[in-house]
Amino acid sequence: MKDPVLSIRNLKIALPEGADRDFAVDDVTYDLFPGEILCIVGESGSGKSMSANAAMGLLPDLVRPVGGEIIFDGTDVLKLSEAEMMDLRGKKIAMIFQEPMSALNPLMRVEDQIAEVFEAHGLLTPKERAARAIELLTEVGIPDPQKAARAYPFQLSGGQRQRVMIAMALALEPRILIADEPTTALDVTTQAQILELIRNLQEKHGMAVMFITHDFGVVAEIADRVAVMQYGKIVEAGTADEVLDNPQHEYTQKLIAAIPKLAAEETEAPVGKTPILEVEGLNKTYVTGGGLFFSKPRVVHAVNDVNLTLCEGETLGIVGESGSGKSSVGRCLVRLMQPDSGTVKLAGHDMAQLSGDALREARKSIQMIFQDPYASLNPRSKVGRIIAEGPMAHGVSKQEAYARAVKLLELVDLDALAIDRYPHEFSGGQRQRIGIARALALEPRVIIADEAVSALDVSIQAQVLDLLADLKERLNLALIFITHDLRVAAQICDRIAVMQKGKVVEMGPAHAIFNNPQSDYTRTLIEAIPGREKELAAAG
Amino acid sequence: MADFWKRFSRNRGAVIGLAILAIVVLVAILAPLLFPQSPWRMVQRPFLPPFAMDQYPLGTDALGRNVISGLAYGAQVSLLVGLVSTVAALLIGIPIGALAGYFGGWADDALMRFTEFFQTVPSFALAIVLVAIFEPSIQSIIAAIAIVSWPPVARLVRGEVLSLRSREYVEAAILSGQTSLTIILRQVLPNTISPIIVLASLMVATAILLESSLSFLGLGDPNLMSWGYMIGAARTVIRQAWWLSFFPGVAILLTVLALNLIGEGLNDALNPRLARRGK
Amino acid sequence: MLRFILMRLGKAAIILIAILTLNFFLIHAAPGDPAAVMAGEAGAADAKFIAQLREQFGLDKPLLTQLGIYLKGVLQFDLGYSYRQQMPVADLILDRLPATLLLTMTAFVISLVLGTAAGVLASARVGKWSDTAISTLALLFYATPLYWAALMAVLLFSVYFNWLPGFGYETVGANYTGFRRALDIGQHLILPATTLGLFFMAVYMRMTRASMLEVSQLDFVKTARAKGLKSGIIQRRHIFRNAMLPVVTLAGLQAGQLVGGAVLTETVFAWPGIGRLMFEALAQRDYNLLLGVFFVSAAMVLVFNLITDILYRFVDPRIRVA
Amino acid sequence: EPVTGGRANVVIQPEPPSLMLGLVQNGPTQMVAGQIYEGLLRYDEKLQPMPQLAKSWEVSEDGLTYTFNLHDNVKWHDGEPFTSADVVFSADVFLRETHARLRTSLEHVESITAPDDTTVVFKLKQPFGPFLGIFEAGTMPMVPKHIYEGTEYKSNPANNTPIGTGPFKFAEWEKGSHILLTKFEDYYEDGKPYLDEIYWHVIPDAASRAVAYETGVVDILPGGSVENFDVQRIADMENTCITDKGWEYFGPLSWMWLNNREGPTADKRFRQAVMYAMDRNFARDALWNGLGKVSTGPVSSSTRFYTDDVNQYDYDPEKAKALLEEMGYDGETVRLLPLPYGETWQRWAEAVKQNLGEVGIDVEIVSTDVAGWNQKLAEWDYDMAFTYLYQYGDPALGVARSYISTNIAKGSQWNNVEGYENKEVDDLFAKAAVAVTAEERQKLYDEVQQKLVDDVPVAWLLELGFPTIYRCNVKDLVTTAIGVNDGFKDTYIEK
Ligand SMILES: Nc1ncnc2c1ncn2[C@@H]1O[C@H](COP(=O)(O)OP(=O)(O)OP(=O)(O)O)[C@@H](O)[C@H]1O
Ligand SMILES: Nc1ncnc2c1ncn2[C@@H]1O[C@H](COP(=O)(O)OP(=O)(O)OP(=O)(O)O)[C@@H](O)[C@H]1O
Ligand SMILES: [Mg+2]
Ligand SMILES: [Mg+2]
Repeated sequence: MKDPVLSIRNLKIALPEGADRDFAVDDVTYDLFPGEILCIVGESGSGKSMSANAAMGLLPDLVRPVGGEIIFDGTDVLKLSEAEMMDLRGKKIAMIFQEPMSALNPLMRVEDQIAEVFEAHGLLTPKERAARAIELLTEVGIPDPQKAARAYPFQLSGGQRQRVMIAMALALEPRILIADEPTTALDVTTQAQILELIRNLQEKHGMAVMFITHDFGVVAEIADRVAVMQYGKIVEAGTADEVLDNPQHEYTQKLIAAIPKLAAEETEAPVGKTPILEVEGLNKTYVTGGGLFFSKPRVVHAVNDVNLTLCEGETLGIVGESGSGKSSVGRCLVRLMQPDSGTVKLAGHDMAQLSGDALREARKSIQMIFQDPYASLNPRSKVGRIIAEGPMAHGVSKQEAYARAVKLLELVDLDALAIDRYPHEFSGGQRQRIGIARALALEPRVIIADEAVSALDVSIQAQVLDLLADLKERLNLALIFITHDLRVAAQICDRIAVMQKGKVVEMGPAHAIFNNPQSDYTRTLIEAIPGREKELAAAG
Repeated sequence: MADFWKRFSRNRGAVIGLAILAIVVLVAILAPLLFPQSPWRMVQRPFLPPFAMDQYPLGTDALGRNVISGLAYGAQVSLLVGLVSTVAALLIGIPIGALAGYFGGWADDALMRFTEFFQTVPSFALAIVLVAIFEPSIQSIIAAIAIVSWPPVARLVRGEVLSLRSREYVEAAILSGQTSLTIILRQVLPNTISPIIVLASLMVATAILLESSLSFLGLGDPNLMSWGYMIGAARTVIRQAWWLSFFPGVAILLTVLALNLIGEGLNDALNPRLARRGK
Repeated sequence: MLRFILMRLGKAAIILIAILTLNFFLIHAAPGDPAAVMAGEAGAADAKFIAQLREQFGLDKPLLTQLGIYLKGVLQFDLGYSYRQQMPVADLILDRLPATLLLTMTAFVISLVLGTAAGVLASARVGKWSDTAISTLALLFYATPLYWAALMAVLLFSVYFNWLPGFGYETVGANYTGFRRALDIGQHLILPATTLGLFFMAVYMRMTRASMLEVSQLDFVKTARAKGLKSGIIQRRHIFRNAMLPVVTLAGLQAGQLVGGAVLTETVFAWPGIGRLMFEALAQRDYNLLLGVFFVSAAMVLVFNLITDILYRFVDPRIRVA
Repeated sequence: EPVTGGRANVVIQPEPPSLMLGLVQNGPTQMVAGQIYEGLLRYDEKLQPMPQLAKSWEVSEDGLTYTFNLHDNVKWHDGEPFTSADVVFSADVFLRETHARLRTSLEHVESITAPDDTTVVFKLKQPFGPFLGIFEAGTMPMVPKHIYEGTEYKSNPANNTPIGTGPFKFAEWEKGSHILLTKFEDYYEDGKPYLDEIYWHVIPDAASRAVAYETGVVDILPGGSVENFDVQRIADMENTCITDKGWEYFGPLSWMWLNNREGPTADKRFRQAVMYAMDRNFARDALWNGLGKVSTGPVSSSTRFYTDDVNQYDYDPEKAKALLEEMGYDGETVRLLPLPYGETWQRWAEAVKQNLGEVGIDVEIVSTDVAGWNQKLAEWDYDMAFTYLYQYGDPALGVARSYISTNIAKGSQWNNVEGYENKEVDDLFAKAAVAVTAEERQKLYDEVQQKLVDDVPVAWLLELGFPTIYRCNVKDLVTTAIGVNDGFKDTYIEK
């Protein structure tokens, strides 16, 4: 084997006082070899970014390496002066980040931001820099690179911005590219494109890539070698095949087991024939900007003639890319938003026409579970109050409402003592359980879960999904499950509706959608699921 | 709470500010005990310089009134005006901001135009006109200060409410059947408290400055001894009796400084984002 | 762009009319009327004399009629006639406006330049003693009552050291012309502009500092560092420009407010500006003049807001292109 | 020996609203426009008439006919000759319409005629003792007939560039900054004026005015320009002279209106108690820098027919308390309006409040601005209110107006604002005004002064001293009873 380009030895990074643990990275050792893609995986907070940032000398204030070394080109990066570090950055080691939205300066044109890389290292004339910028943009596959070069970041889509970031990173042909979750914020389809781009560029330029992710699907897609991190330590490392197929460490095994399986089984749908929710001709158009005096408004047809039926005890998945209108549909159903037209019949009554007290009454039977376990609970209310508030608003006495809250907490596997605590005293998964308990408090017949598990780590995701499935069974609930993650949809849904640009392009039983997609769009979506090929290969 | 205090006390300036303010408050409360005679009473020959007589350590003014006693009673007025007008401004600004932010649409438009209107009128000039029109008295001064200082509150609250309004827990509250009023009062406003407290602490400081400026221009309550009044009255004799404007000026400076320091401390302690930065 | 400006001007006109109307009623609600004041100043008066004055000023008409007449005039760019000064209000104001603008704009520039510079400096040394020193100094200026600082400045620099003139706009009677005159005015300007400027400096300093710190936490700064850019360039090109956005907004609000808010400074420094004019007009219930000053200072606020918005469009492409 | 040339730098405060003396007669206008416009006469310190536009005059035996002989070489500033027609126009037409104070005096006049270009004859309906006292520029300024006749006086554009006959003509007015007057070369008195120009500096802040003098920007501070506290300090400066002369014609007398109609102030004993409770000597020493005099009654000591043979109200809190006790004062709050003319008056109100508080009278100061103060007085909405008024040299012109019952009318603060009604006083004032001989008048005025001082319709405070401060090399600044207002005609600056 060749010599490593980057070699991290016994790295120890201390966190400031009062952090959740003493060391962000604790005695970590790994090598990065030329021409390979090394994936660092692990759950949020495990220290993946820290070790990478340390190699760039970009640790946050007050976070300091306290031990070990990072050898690049025979020298310990940690011992370099700031000036030497600056020479290294961008030229020998480049880095791209997770958030394409905020990783570019909003006030500078794309070409200027790319040209800056050359400027930083005193290379080329300004004219040449501009020309190179366009070449680079062409290389990363941005449509109309001339125009993109003159654009400001906000004028580009997320995927395009990520391409700009990559172009910037490639500018000086660095020996190492560090990619810190570069696709996490992107759609599956875009993610697939970016992964492919990175793979191709890596091969073409022969760089070493350190790829940080928490998604094993992505690992399967792209990695040559894998290092698994937990609580600041490497718990397992090896080639991609070794780790994925034959995980040794308990933690790795757990993580891999928690990944929802793609293949939807052809279940005997437990569907009662009685429809509980019937949606017909639903439309919603957003008009933004404009206002009293201002310029031309932006019009988005977010929900375009959507028809759905949900039967008792059934789980209907709504999937689609970001911005396809999934949430808008969900919000129209519970009337958090007024649809422009269409009917939403809940047990025969049209929700779309109700208002005032009648609407409040009708909403009792249709409740929602939200995406963000942090934002969906009022930080200033105790858990008991959060759950009891709904029933109390409908005239249940305080005592009874609290008694019921205790029962609900038990139902979602939480301690009854939780009623006297504040949300911030719970972990993400526990908070999501509280959110579920709150939704159940009004004894609804339909629950809408909008990205209810997207914000959770895989292992916790699995727990919550199990809980939902269990509750659905026990309480005979009908569930609308909104997600952009097809793996999750495959696992929990009886039927799936695929949305694109506000329209439902395909709807049918889950297994049919996955095994025999009818529309092109569905097919692209499915093909873009990371790790699918490997999984199929393993299965097949 | 203990946590809050810990974070607050990490800011040395804030602690100093709190100490100064505590002294000012104490002096204000104890003024009648420390100086049983009215501060208007002419007790010695006019223009007695400071430190000349033990009884009148800061000297006497143009009518032979005890300066230090005036300072003590002035603290009462300044704090009273500062606090009451701030509370009044909050009482105007919070509902307007909350309604505008929560209901949006034309209500927001109308309320914000209204707010903008008050921001367009030069505020100090408006305060002068209001006090002159309603005749200088502690009530009119407080009212005028409140009227010119509520718009920032409304804007702040509106901004906060606007972002809180789309928070998922507010939507959850809507779904659970709570009325708009309950939601505003129980879910939204409690979460705007931190920035409001920070703003309020700075508003008290501004109000004290405003009151003193009005008094300085002769628009103070003529029956109350206030710091601004003392400086205004001393301005004409600044050449022969510098201490008459110097001491009340320092008093205002320290009080306002203290409130600002406290405001910064509160900001650090209440704003988790800054706090985490571990400044 | 033109469309935007026209829209804004239309909106401004509505706000101005509203302000005038409100002030009209406010002022008329005040006890006392200009006829009585003028009669008072004349040293003697009888009912007939006052009635004469009231008729002359149109004060005998119903209030709403008076408002109508006034607004109609304003729409034709006629701000009416000052009762007491016996001159068109517009002339009086235009006479005084340059002095006010000179004072407030100088103060504004001082405060903005010093404030942002200090803010940048402090943010670059956050947590160090120089940061504390700068912040404390700024806070001290902010906490000092403006008029008091002005008094102390006059006492120190004008009376005690006799370095600078302590009041007025120029050396009256010196009859300087050209450059000599500009120099003379400049000397008179130093004290008032600095006291006013230092007060506002604190505001910009704090805002710049906070904004710089906030922006420096943003992701694109990390990107810039990852490129290997020098920290000076990062500060200037990436952090500073983004950090200035909120400062620009604030500056726009402040600059306008300054014009109407310089009453104190103008009083202490005997600066012949519209702040003082307003104060005098108020005491004398010179309705038209007072309304005129309000009109002009509110218009200033709106103009500066508009300038800010236009400026903002140049600085922030998100708004410009959208 | 007078020297020709030079400039006078004078403070003017507040800035006059207009310089057209025929239309506006407030203090600052009189001071500046007094150099531009002239009356027929001036008055010396003893209030004896001196020639101005009239070089001589005769009064008929019966006191009904006044004949004035005018200078024959007088020109207006625009070069037109000044004639008796201008006098008739000014007095009979223009000022009757615009000058409220003069209008009252002119009611005694039956006719004004001009037999020839340099003679004017005033015929009275009945004798009017003070008649010769109404001819100074502020009371009866001569305005140019050729400019104003047949025009709308108040909107005549010439008002902005006033044309008079005075020693100085209008040159420039930079609003908010300064007014410049220049020497009128064609002035009818040979060699006068001596000065080339007068700069009037508008400096609205009293402290700044003091600094202006100290730094040499101005050389003359007319009475009231600087705060009283500053007077001594400035007067002690090198080459600085001070005089309290030049106010005899005005005889400014300060008092507190006491509302005679209702409340505690309606009780004579209460009013007397107020007089005893006030330490007016302290007020003079602490607030007026020792200038001025404690007043003994309604007439200023510089005004004609003054007497000090009246009851004296010396500072005596015990007497005040006794009087309050006697009337059974129940501690009802009385509202006190200070005069909104600056710090001294504000302080004074505070001192009075404190004085009265010490004998048990509860005073609340109600603060208003100029307009509010005017209104409150005119509407009688007060209990006690500071003021000061001019006397114009004669009780019939400046004293009677405040005490006679026919002068009780809302809407003006220049009449009997306190609401005092006393038939005897009315009669005495009426007789005294038309009595022909001075002895007769003196007797009547003695009596009325004694009566008023017993009744205390208002609480007299001080005869105000408004010292004029100037560099000692400015000579002959104050030569008449009107002081600086018409002084610059004689003024010269010693080299
Ligand atoms: N700026 C910071 N200051 C202090 N502690 C930090 C900071 N950033 C991260 N940490 C802490 O360091 C630890 C490791 O963080 P790191 O960012 O490396 O995790 P990660 O594995 O990249 O997680 P994620 O998947 O969420 O990005 C965590 O405990 C985190 O709370
Ligand atoms: N309140 C709003 N105002 C204006 N436009 C909106 C609003 N909410 C959503 N949109 C637009 O409507 C379209 C559909 O949005 P929606 O949130 O329903 O998508 P989604 O499928 O839920 O996407 P995601 O997966 O990102 O949550 C998008 O183009 C979005 O920009
Ligand atoms: Mg990370
Ligand atoms: Mg969504």
